[in-house]
Amino acid sequence: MIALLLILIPLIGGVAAFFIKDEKRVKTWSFVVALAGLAIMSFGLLFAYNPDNKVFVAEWLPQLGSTFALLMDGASAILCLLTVFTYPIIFASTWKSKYASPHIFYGLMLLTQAGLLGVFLAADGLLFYFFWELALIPVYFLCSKWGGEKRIAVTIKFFIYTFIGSLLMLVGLLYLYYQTPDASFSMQSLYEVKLTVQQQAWLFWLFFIAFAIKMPVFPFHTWQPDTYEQAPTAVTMVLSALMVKMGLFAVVRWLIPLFPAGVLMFDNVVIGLSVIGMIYASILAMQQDDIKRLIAYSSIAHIGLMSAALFVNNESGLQGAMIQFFSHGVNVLGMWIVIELIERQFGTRKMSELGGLAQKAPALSILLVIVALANVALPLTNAFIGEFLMFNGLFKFNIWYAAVGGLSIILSAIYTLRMIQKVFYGNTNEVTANAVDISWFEKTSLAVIVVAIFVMGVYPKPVFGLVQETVTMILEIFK
Amino acid sequence: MNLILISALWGVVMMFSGLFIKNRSAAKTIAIVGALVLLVGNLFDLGGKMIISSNFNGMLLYDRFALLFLTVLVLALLIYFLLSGKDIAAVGNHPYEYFALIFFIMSGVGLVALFNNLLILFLGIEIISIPLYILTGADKRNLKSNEAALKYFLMGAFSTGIMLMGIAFLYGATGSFQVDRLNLLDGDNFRIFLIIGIVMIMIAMAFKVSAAPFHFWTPDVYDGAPTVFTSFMATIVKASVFIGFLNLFANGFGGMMDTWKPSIAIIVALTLFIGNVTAVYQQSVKRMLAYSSIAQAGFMLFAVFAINDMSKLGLLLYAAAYCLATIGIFAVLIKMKDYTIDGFNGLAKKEPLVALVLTICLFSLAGIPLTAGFFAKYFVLAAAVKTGTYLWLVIFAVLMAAVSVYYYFRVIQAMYFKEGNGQDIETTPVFKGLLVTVAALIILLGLFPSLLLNWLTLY
Amino acid sequence: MSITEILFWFLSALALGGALMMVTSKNPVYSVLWLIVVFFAISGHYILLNAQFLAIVNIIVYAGAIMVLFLFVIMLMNLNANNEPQKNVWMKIAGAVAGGSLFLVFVAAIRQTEALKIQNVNTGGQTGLIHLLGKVLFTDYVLPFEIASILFLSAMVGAVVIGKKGD
Amino acid sequence: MKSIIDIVYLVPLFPLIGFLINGLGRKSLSKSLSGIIGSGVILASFIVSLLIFNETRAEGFTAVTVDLFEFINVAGLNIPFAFQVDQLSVLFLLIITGVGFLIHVYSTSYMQQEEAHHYARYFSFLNLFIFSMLLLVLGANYLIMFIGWEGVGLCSYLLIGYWFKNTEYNNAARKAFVMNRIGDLGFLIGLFFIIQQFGTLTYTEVFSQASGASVGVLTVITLLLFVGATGKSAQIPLYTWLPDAMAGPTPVSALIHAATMVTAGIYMIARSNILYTLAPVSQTVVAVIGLATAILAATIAIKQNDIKKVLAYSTVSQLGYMFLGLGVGAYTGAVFHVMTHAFFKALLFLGAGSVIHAMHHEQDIRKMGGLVKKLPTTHWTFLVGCIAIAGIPPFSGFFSKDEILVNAYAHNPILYWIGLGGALMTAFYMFRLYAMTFRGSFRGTQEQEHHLQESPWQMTLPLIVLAVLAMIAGFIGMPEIFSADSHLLEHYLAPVFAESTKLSDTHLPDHSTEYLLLGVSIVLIAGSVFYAWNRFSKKPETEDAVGFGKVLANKWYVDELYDAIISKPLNGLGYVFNRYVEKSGIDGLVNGVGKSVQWGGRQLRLLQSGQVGSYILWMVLGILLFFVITITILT
Amino acid sequence: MPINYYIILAVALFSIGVAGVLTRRNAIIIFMCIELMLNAVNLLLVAFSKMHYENVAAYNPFSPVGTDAQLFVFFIMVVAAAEVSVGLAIIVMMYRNIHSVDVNFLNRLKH
Repeated sequence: MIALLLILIPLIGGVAAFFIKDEKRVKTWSFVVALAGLAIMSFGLLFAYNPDNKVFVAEWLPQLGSTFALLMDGASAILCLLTVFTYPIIFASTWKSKYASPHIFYGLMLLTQAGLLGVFLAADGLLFYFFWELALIPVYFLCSKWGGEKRIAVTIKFFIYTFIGSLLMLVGLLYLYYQTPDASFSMQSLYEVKLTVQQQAWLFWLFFIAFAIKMPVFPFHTWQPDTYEQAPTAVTMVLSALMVKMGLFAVVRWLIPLFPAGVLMFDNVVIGLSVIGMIYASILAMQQDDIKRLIAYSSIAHIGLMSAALFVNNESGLQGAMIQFFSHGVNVLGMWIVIELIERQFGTRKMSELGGLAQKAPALSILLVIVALANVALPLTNAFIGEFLMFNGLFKFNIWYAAVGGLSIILSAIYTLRMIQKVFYGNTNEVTANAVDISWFEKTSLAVIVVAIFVMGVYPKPVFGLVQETVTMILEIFK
Repeated sequence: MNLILISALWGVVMMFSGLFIKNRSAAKTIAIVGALVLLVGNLFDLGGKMIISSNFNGMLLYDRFALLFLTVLVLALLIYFLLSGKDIAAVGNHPYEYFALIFFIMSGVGLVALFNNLLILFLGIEIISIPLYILTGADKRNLKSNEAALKYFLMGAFSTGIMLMGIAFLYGATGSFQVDRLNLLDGDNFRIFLIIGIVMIMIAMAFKVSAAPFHFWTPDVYDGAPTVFTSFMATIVKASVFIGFLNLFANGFGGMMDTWKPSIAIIVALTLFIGNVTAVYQQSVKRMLAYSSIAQAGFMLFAVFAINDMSKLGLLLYAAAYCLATIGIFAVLIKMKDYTIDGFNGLAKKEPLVALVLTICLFSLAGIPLTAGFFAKYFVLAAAVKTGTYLWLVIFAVLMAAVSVYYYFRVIQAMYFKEGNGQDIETTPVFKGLLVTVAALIILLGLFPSLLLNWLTLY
Repeated sequence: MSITEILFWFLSALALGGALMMVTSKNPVYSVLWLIVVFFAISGHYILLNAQFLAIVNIIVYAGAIMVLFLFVIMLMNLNANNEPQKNVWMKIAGAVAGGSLFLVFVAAIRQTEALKIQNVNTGGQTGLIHLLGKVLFTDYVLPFEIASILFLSAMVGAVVIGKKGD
Repeated sequence: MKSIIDIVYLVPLFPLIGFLINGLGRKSLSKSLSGIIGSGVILASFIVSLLIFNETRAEGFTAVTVDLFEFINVAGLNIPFAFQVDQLSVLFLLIITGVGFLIHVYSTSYMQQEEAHHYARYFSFLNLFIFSMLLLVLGANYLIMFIGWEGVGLCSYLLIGYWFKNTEYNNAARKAFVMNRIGDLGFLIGLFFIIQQFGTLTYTEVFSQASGASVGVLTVITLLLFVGATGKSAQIPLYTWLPDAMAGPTPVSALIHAATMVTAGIYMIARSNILYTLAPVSQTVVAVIGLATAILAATIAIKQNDIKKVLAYSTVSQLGYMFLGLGVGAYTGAVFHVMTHAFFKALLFLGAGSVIHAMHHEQDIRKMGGLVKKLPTTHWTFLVGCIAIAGIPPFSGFFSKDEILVNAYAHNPILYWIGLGGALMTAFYMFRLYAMTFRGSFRGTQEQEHHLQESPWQMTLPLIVLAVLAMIAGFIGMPEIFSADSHLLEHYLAPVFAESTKLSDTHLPDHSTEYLLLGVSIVLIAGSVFYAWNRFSKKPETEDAVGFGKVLANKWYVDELYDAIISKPLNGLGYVFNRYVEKSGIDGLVNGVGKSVQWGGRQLRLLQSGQVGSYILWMVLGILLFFVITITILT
Repeated sequence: MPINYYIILAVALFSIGVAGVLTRRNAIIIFMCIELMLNAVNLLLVAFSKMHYENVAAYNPFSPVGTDAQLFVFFIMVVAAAEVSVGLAIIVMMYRNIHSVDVNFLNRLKH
């Protein structure tokens, strides 16, 4: 029931938002809706985390053997939590941002949330595909309408790129469907399909390419920096904090359980690509002048680590990856908020044009420094736990992957500190001369993130407990 | 049978009312009434209550699928009349005749859907084609319209020749024109006749559904013909030919798929490729839609390619989705002066509702989930996948679908994201209401295709 | 060589020759006349295959009605002179080659099966006689017959819509 | 058992609280208040540490582990958040909190001219550093140590870049952090090896299983850990950040870059002594690297003219000695030297700070001189420091350094002689520094001269305390030769190094040799001190160095080398990636697909020539094609 | 008379028709060529009807086998007539507008 509510609230709220023309009111409304989602989720986790709340099934397309089935297991729970946690913060931190025809904007944002939650919860192949696309379409409009000057071309590229991927996945899904004994799309019967190794080999790629584009894994990543750069920052937050998790999550819930043999066959390829991606993206991040692009590349690097860890097929790596789902979401969200604040105030994201903010906006700088340090996975921040476990898992898989991938730790320090220095340290210039510090509203939203960062960094136990079931499920498969 | 009779009769009615009623606008009303009557009659068909229930010793075959398909087409016709009836009357000096011709075509559609004898198929197709030549040329002063008509006529006649040659060879092989008897050969030594026959008929049908490499007439004719009639041709007529195609190959040649499956596969691939890739560069929306209709034909051909239970569902759903979306888009397009894509710039600001409906229609054509188009594509692809072979074709098809997104979205981009103040479209509330209904139907089918499909299994 | 065989060869030669002349002759009027010759030859074949009724109909409808209509139109546009500018030669060659190769493909396909050679069509038999055809036409084929009427109706309407002057 | 040790968590907790108060209350707190809070919390934890130390002095006291809460417990790997209290950690507690407290007090006046909220920021950072350092030494497993390890790195980054307006300083800070990160990576991978080998990170469990592990693995582990140590403790090849780190405020240099943080590496190796004892190869590596660093840094120090730079290099070289000690198995000696070094080097830095303070942030010793009269307290405390570091008995430096050298001799005489050479250089450059600063005549500007005055008590008091310590601290580690078990420290630390001492077969040279060595070293050192004192108080070298001296003055051009072989290539690579691989390569491919489709569209539409003839021709060709296909398929 | 001869004759006529369609530019001639193709089909159908009749005539000389083909021919003629009426009407309309029946002038619609 909780699962259903999670999807319904933003869905209805989003549709309703279309009819609230007044800016203030629609902002409040969507903020309230987001909070409602958060409330439901936290209630579910704290008091009602039991099977009949985690599962929901309803009739949908009997002819196709597809039902409206939702399942909230460890991995999806953590991501649902992330989603509902992120949205209020996004709305709060972009409270001051102005958007033309806000009711559409916020409506679409909420619809995106519905789509995302659907993806994280769907326990039926076709339903999953449905939400997979539905999450994309509002984003398409958000980016193309409210984005930067190159938005249209960039967005259509992003859309078609991901669309190709998902269509390939659809073909694979269809093929699987016809292999099921009871001609059903339900997760269980798909899991039970017996496939030969050859079948798994090519089906694996049909699915993986879709997910790899979404994550994105090197070399399918080129849409991502442009899109992040062009999209309005509020949307970029959704994209990089939540949407990339779709791909990772899909790997956990669909790819690995469906094609264990395929995974074992290609784990080296995937991990190899991911590790290359980590280094490659980190080196590129060092070259960027636009903060958004920098974060985009750094996020590619982090995603690379996660995708690698998902394929190492040992508990440490999986646990790390899953806790990192949450941590990365929170941290990168914090980054985007800071960027949003900077861009809104100075109208530029070029590091070369900024500088000396630390004198003018100490609060902002302190919060950024903390978030940035979480981004470089400093101990006692949330990211450290995840990265430690992931690297450990990677190490268990193959020492050299860990060694090479480890270089990204150093590189991340280099580019992150470079960013901090160029933006916040040094002397002010004409752009930043009369900068003002951030309002309490933004301060609180950042503070929430900082708190989350430390709480998870110091006491990650609950999260481990949450994702454990998924991890064991996956390890069972490989037994 | 009701449908064939009524439409023929109503055609006559229209003719004569044209003699007696001078008021042009009445034509639309009469036609709409006719469409309604047609619908009722067809529903009686579905219920098995016919004026003449004989199948003329096996010349017709009333199977539920075909009848339901006809229902969809008649509904499409009704919507078409409602949305564009005024524009039909406005094409030239003979409003009543145009409607009459359309009704005659509907009787041909009925024949093509229900035939069980090659003669009926032949006659049906001719009844569809000959009035279409006229309608194409209906805008007599317009050279483009003339040209389109002549091209269409010449090539159509040529394809008729091909088809007849095919039928002749089939007869030579089997000594019968009955579709269900085409499988039993009169001695195996005639096998070669059968093959020649199949190939030639396949080509003739491919021509009619504008599949590559026999599609060349389509862009020119669709572009040249008066836009209202383009809409009609591209939707109802094309769909009807498809069901003829499907029935013929399912009932007639189902037994010897291996002889024609490769060829159809190639046709599908070519059609998808040429249709989609050529559409990418078009500047005129009308012509782009012509190419897109080729591309869509490529998808519908999957139903013929993979003959199984799924393909019938698929074709049915596809026809519905495709007709709805295309009619909707054309209905708006007709009302515009400037057909170029730039002509759509900023339409969303001027006519938000119309823009929204157009977007939904385009989504449906592109096969985005939540619209009927998705399930349409889903079913036909599923049918192909179910055969277990030719998976490369399916993958190629989805890649092409991705290409199609590009050119469909160009219109959306123009409407929503490009600068410009959209050209003015004279729209009535009724018109808008109808558009919304179309959009609603598309979404509804996109959520619950069973609403339509259940009818196949119902009583 | 029986009389029928001689007739067959003669008619076939006539038909083919006529067809070729029809295609090649510059002047449209000649083409029409050659086409009529072809029709006559084909009617002859019909008689050989004792489809007497069709033979007559062929003469009346085609040679009689249709071709005359053609002639009218041509006269009306006075295209009598060979004023048709030549298509570029490559197009011509391509067309000829395409037609020829089509023929070859057919022949090749048919020649494969030896069995066909022994399928004879001799003279004699009742099939083509009018009473038989009539009976079948108005019983089994009544539906097509009626449909044909609709076809004509629509053709008529169409001709009016297109041909009517003054708009 | 209920004991004071159970509240050990208070030790790091106080500084954390101090950090939070000062950090959050930056705006509101007054300078004096934040100063008091900042130093108060450290004092508090110092007192607690003393109490704990009292417990641990009991004979037969064994290490106690205090579990706080479950930190990471997945994949069969259980890492509790626990503290381990034993002699080693407690000793470091005392050093850190004690010296830390003095330096805090010193800072209260040194940083006076800062604005209030920056002042508070300074103290919060300082507290945070103490907190991390305490975590580092208190942790009961390598992960907690790693947390502190990176934490101190962060604090040093923050404090070096404390004056963030100055780009130079920021670069120095970044350099420090990145270089530490390089080391940390090695450390981390070392941890993974340990996990793989022992399935745990808890010291007690690891060490108990250590003897079971193969030497190869242990060597790899210890070497990787040592990589971490080179980063943190500024050894070759990762030492270059430390001299730059002098950009930070002088008390910071005293606390972090002399007394505490840089000794983390020594602590780590002393902590895992058993592993190193079992891996002789790594021990040798440690010793060699340490000695090399000691010499290299000493040579550079000879030609430096920035007062803090000289001290920085001397720190590097002293750290080198400590590693030499560790390498030759003289763990006690190394720790002993850590302690004494903490005293006198902190003293020297604070003294230098006092000088700089007096000279209005003039750091170049060529512009100083003759400060004896003006800054008496500073002067004699500084002198004590110099004597101590130079290793003249009975000051502390002598004992600790001597212990290391003697053990080195026992291990291999060559090490000893080289080490002695280093010691001579130390004495030389320290007194060069001393002489040029305090002796001779004042070489600064006029107004500098008549602003000169002794610093306030907050600054001089710590100097005096440290000076006393630097003088007497040596006596807790007197060599056995003077009187039996006079080496209190050794007894105190014995339980920690018990295992290693059992294994190691190093027998010290007999007393006669040792006396001889002592004598030699004392004479030589005295000589070099005397020489340096005379020479530089008579004619201080004010002109720039030339010839070989220039090379030394430019630190052997190591920075330039690193820049050439690491930074530049990396940036070049990045440029290539960004410019070509990404844009033209991968993205070019992606866009290329789209472009080719458009191009295809443009070409294909030309088929649509508009000519009926060609259309029909295509149809006929199609017919032929399909005939051929079908018939070929069927035959 | 072997059926092959008839088939080949018919096919030959058909191909000539096709070639004519391809080679000529005059719309009317093209149309006539199409008529020729139809006639070829008619001939073929009649021949086939005869053939099938022969196969059964041996034991049933009065069987109606083959009638359907001849009726089909009849219908083809009907349709052809209809087509001609419409087709010529279109050609005439064309001629009225551009005073030519040359199909090469039909090139306003392309690409």
